[in-house]
Amino acid sequence: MRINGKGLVDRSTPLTFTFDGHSVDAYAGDTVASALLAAEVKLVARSFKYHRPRGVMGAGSEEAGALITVGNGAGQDPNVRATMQEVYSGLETRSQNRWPSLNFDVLSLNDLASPFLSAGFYYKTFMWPKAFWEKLYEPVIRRAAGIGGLSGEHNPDSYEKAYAFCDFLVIGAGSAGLMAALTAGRAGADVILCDEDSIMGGRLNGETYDVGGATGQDWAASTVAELASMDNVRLMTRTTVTGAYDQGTFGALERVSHHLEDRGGRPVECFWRIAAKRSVLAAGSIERPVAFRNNDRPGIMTASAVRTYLNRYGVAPGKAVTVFANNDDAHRTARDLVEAGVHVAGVIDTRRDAPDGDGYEVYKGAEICNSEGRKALEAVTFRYPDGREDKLQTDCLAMSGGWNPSVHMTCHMNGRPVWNEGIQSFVPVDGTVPGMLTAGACNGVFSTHGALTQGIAAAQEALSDLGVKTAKADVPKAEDAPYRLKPLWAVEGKGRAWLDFQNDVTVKDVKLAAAENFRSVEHMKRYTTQGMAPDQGKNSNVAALAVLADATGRGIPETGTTTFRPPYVPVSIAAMGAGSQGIGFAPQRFTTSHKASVEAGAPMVEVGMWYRPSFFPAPGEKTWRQSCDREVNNVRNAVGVCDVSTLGKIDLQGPDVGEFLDFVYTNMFSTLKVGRTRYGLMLREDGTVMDDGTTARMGENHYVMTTTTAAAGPVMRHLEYVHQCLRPDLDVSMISVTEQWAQFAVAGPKSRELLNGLLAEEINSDSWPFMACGEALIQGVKGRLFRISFSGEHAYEVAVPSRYGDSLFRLLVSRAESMGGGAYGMEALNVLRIEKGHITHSEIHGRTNAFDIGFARMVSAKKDCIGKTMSERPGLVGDTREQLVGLKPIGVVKQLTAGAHLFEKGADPVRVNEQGYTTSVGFSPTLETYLGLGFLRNGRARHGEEIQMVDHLRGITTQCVVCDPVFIDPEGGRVRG
Amino acid sequence: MRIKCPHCGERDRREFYYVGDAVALDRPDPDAGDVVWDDYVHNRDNPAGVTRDLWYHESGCSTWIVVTRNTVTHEILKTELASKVKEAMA
Amino acid sequence: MRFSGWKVIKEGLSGNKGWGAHWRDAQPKPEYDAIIIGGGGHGLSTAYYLAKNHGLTNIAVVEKGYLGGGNVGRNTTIVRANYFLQGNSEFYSHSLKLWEGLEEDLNYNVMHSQRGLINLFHSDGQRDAFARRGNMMVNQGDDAILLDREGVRKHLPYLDFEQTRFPIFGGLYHPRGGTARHDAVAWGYARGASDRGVDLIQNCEVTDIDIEGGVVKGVQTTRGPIKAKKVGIVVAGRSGQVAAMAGRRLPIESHVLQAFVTEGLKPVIDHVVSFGMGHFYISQSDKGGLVFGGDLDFYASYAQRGNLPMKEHVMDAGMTLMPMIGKAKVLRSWGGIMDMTPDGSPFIDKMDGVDGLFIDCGWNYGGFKAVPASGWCMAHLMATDTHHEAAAKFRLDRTRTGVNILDEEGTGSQHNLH
Amino acid sequence: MVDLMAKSPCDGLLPVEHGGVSLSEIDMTVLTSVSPYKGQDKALSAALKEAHGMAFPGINRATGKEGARAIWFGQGQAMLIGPDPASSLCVHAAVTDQSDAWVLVRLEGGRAEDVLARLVPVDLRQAAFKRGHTARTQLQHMMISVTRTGDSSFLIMAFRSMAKTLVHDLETAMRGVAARHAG
Repeated sequence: MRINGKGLVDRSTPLTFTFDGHSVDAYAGDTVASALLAAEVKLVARSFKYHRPRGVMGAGSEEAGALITVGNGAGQDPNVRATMQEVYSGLETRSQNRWPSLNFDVLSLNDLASPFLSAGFYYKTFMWPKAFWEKLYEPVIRRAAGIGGLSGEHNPDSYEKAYAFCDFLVIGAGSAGLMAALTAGRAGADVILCDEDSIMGGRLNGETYDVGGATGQDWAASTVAELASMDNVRLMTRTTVTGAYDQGTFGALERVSHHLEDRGGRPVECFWRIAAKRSVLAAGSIERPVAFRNNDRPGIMTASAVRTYLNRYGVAPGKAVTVFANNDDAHRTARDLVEAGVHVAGVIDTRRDAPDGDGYEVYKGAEICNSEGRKALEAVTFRYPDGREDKLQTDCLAMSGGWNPSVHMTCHMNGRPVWNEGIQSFVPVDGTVPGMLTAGACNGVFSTHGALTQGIAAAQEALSDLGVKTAKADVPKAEDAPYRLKPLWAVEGKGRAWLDFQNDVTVKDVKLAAAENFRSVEHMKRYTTQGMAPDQGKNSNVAALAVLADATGRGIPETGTTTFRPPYVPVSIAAMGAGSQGIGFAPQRFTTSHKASVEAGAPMVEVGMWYRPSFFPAPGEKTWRQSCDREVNNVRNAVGVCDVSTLGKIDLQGPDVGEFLDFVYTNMFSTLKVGRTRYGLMLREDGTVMDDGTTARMGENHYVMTTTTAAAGPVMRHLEYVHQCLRPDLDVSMISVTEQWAQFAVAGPKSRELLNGLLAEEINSDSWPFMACGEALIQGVKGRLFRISFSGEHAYEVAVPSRYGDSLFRLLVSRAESMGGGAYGMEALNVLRIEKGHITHSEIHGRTNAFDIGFARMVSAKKDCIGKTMSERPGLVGDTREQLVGLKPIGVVKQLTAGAHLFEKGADPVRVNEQGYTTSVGFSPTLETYLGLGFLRNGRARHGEEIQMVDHLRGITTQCVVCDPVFIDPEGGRVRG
Repeated sequence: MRIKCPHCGERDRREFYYVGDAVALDRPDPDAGDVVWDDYVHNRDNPAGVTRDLWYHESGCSTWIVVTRNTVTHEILKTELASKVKEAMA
Repeated sequence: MRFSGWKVIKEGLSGNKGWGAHWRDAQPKPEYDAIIIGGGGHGLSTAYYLAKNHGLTNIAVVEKGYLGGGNVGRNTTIVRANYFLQGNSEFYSHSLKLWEGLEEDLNYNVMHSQRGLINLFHSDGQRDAFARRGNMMVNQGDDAILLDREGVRKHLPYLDFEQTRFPIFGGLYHPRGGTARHDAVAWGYARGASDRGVDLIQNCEVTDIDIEGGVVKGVQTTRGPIKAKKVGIVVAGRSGQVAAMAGRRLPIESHVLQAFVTEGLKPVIDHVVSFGMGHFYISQSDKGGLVFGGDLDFYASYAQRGNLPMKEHVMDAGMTLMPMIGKAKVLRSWGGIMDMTPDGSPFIDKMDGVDGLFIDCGWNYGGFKAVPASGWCMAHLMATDTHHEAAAKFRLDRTRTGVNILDEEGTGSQHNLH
Repeated sequence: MVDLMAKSPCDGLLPVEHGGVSLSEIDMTVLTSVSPYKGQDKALSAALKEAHGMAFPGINRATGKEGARAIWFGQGQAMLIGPDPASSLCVHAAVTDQSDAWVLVRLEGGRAEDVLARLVPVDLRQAAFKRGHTARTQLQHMMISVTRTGDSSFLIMAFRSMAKTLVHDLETAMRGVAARHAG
């Protein structure tokens, strides 16, 4: 029901939205909750376990009742707090966790079965028969559980992440936060003020009392206006600070455009990481309900929420409102309602010394013990001190069991709040989050005057730490009423009294948990699910542990609290993962030949961050194998071109590079001649192979190392580690030049012929023998030429500055094609290297050492190197090791697969018989057979033995002969040719 | 978490790579024996409290840093260039 | 008291007044035959199997906080047997078999749900590595199926098959993999052990281990000294501190691993899905929350809480793989202390030099699924002084000798990389 | 002889403009990394001054101006942008041609700071990051160098192979910022 003349909503801007398909009238400035209450819609949702009717219970992000789904289609947004969703024209909202409808929900039958569904019932049953759990019980439970639903379709909306920095972060813009920000802002500090509401002011917007001679609402508005005029203050509305992290880092969720009909390209939400030198938590407090029989009916709300709807939204949540209180503050609700002309059925105050009413009856010393009304509150029953019971007809109950400071953020770094007897709640301990102070209600100071005073003090203390001077600030005049409270957690009596309204945890459940020895607060929480619903127990945890304390005969402080963990309010995965949907998860790296490869029809595959061509299909080829075979043949018989730019290239300069390389490689590099290249093996300190590659000596003090594509980053990091942490005495500079050079392998018997058509100076076997390297002029461009070979053919790698890469690649390929060859991709590259027995990370997979791959002789005996000592451990050498071997099929089945296991001929393919496994396989068009590389126990001594390869997953068993891993040209004649 | 790089100043943890205990700087002689080497490569004090560990400013200035830090509170007490620490050990 | 559906109905009709304590809260006795330090999943299952398999009932579990308050109460609940190295394969296979009979054995519904685990791969090389793994699973007698892209699509149609940064090539499907209700596992073992006479002592922190002449004599605790003939250290992330009481350094570095749960949602993810490229794994609990996690925060920590970069990375991975979860809202995040080892595999061994002292540790971030077999094998070791065959390779000296190093990830001796 | 054609890293991708912020590629030029040998810091700085008119930059600082700049590029390293490096530098330093290794873009406009705040975890606001300040940091998942070259302009350098991702990430942020301030 709207109350004329009240509230901050814009009466000049009426609009409509829908709830469960029904049109609802509202004004700009309304939330879905305020509009539904104005339209007298009481039943909004269903609870989790018993599917009990739920209505709006609060007015903030901690809402325990009114969770709805917003929107339709792919972007439907479940579990939205109706109290936080601002309305706009055309907004579509729906109720959830009901079937077929909110009004008639089949699973509300659960409510009747509640005696059998007490806390933890499922741990005691559903065990028989065994197979029924996955097939029957679990699916039924899963379908009944959950609250809202995802669409199941890809997220269609845009989200954003951002960073912000400040000297002073103010969390919450109520009276304490505004005053802190104002004090700091006026002192010129670099301030960020965050508040989760759409307008700043906190409780002031829901109250009628004055601040500084104006209404609280006006004082807040004018203070915000002053702050907005300051360049050094950043105001962030609709922004909830969600977590406190180390060294002054905070997470914050900004709801950027949830409130807009037309988002106009804006992100829906932005997740902020804020680094603040100092901060103040001014997060306020949350009013707590009282547990009594059937205290969960739609129409039962917190007393402060009723005031907020009245004063901020101009909505009376009922026509005859009853107040249930144990403190003075809740009487404001009755006063405000009467003043606005709303009937107050009565105030039931548990205190015999409660204040008298002015225009309403106060039932002192009484307590409410039951309520009526299935889908909306109709009446409450209350009990006088003498035990007599009476009933009030009422459609809204405003209840207050007192207030709980929002201490959550002070606990995010393992701080524990302490019990405060005066306010019967927990208050924060200073210093639990380094650099963060607390002020106002979250600190247990509930008067406006107290909050304003603490806001000033917090700002002054923080700024003084930062060396910023603050002017003396006057505290605006404001109410300073004492907070008089008599604790009441649960009203004695039969029936179910709710604590956690979302998960349907009742007083009985907590008592049952205690009786079953779940007496630790953590055990109780986990056993009953108390506090694990979307509100994270904000409305119920303190009361639940008071009940537990009572049931276990301990005090509340002794019972302790559960841990508050971030986020303070739930944060969408899309916001914290913004930017990663689709390709944004990791950078894409493109070679200079990418465009040409794609134009040639090559499928591009991921290799680390890079994209490389799989193969280059020629006209008429129908399978990748046809292309691959042709490309292999090209290299073996003519010439092939392959982009190898993705391999890591590291430029090392300085007088001590030779010594440095001797230390990081197993073999010697200080002895390498200028103009020559050498293959090197690099170990981790634990003796396992880290990487391999060739390193060229370009000058006396100048080497260029190559790494595998995948290891480029890790090797660079390793080299810096060895230099800075182990050998800072060495004069070495290193820098990655991976990106500087576009490098192409030109491989095959005609490779020199091809290159000589492009080089300024022709080369021959004397001027450029195997493993030679140096600078060269390629088509007039200064580049580098290396005579190295991964394919085992007479081959070169030619490098030019990357700007020329595209051009050179096209030229090389066209020349190769004219000579009967062409480009080749990863598939052919792989076959070529398997034929030659060259290893990749399929073989050096982090569990193999130099001995295993047959390179033990490469570990120089003349010097120490990284990994040498540990590689000599007894378990890493000898005939129990699995050693690199070649495999060739010899039976009827000709296929080999990678990832298969090796067994002795005729042995059962079971674990205890396992002798090794295959790592790389390919069909060799050269030898016209499948070839495999693998590791076999004591394999080098078993060349010639017949074994079986078993691949259970692909259903292949192949008889193989064990052989040397070098299948072609073991003498190396071709490569030197 | 924010770490003060001796060069770049305070930076977000996401710019750094962590490797482990700064004991890594104290590499034994090749002939120190298997117990010493096992200790160096594998065994750790692993304190619940103050520790010194090695970080690399990978997305920044490529510096290895010895960070003195509390593993319970995540408080950072000191950051030093690893190269300087190593040189001081010699 | 035996739990059953009938009992639930009977109690429901009579006001649920007949339920008793699930386990006894014991006071420490002066002396026990054996003490288990640590009342987490592994400690409780060790006690249970000591009592059940070996008839040792004069034993106590001493726990500094509350039972099941460590990693067993804060994990992503995945149960699987998909290892490929000899030594791990047989152990996790044994564990999975125990899981499959756990509810009947404990008379406690731990909601072990074999909904199937799918490990996705994104390149030929990864496919082959998973093939090796799957083949070993079958060698061991477990189940594994290699799915191609279309096979994955049938199971997980909601993944982004078109736009994602790392295209999905296929997956290794482990139908017997799944989840369990983590807290219930601790409670079920506690109840089973307690019923067999084991003393479960909460809020009792061990402050020292008494050793005389190379023989363990008992422990000092915050509730006084307790004598024992045998002591088992089963304290996961705290292994370093407790082993130090016996003068031993361990090859362990304790790290923080974060995990996340969203608000309750109607069923949308029916499997356990693991995305190796992004270090992301997810399942949906029976209550409807999406339970997911990723990698370590990567720095040594006992704080049981993490920082934003890894949180964001995990969400990033989720968004590129399955953008349908974008509107799910993370309700809670938490952190556990992971006892990371230099090869990513655990230790169940005697502590050399101290007779009667045993340790079970080094579970990295995969300890939950190991709870049954870990307790089974640790109990076997403590009771018989010989290693159980399923855990015969979990020796402490393997880092020194290099014999049977069990490095599934292949990332080597840097503790945080496993 | 056929000449090789040069292609810039952002070939076909830039310029773009959203909401008053522009992103453009800086013409390919000579980039040289300079890294002093042990004990040569001062001598190198003198040689740089003599040959190119600018000292070796201090940590987190850039020297010189458009056309000839030296940017601190990490521990013991500076990137010389513009001039052909004098051979005198090689006496004192490891000198490496990096002309083709990096993509250089200019982000310019009133809200350039807001755009970068969506991507870079460093405070780049004027008060903290003035003209002549530089930082090695990251932009989303890419390692970058960022230098303030004016009140509302920044020079950003990333690996050449990541040019497309760099433009994609910057443009996404530019659109987001533009949308927030539109109408």
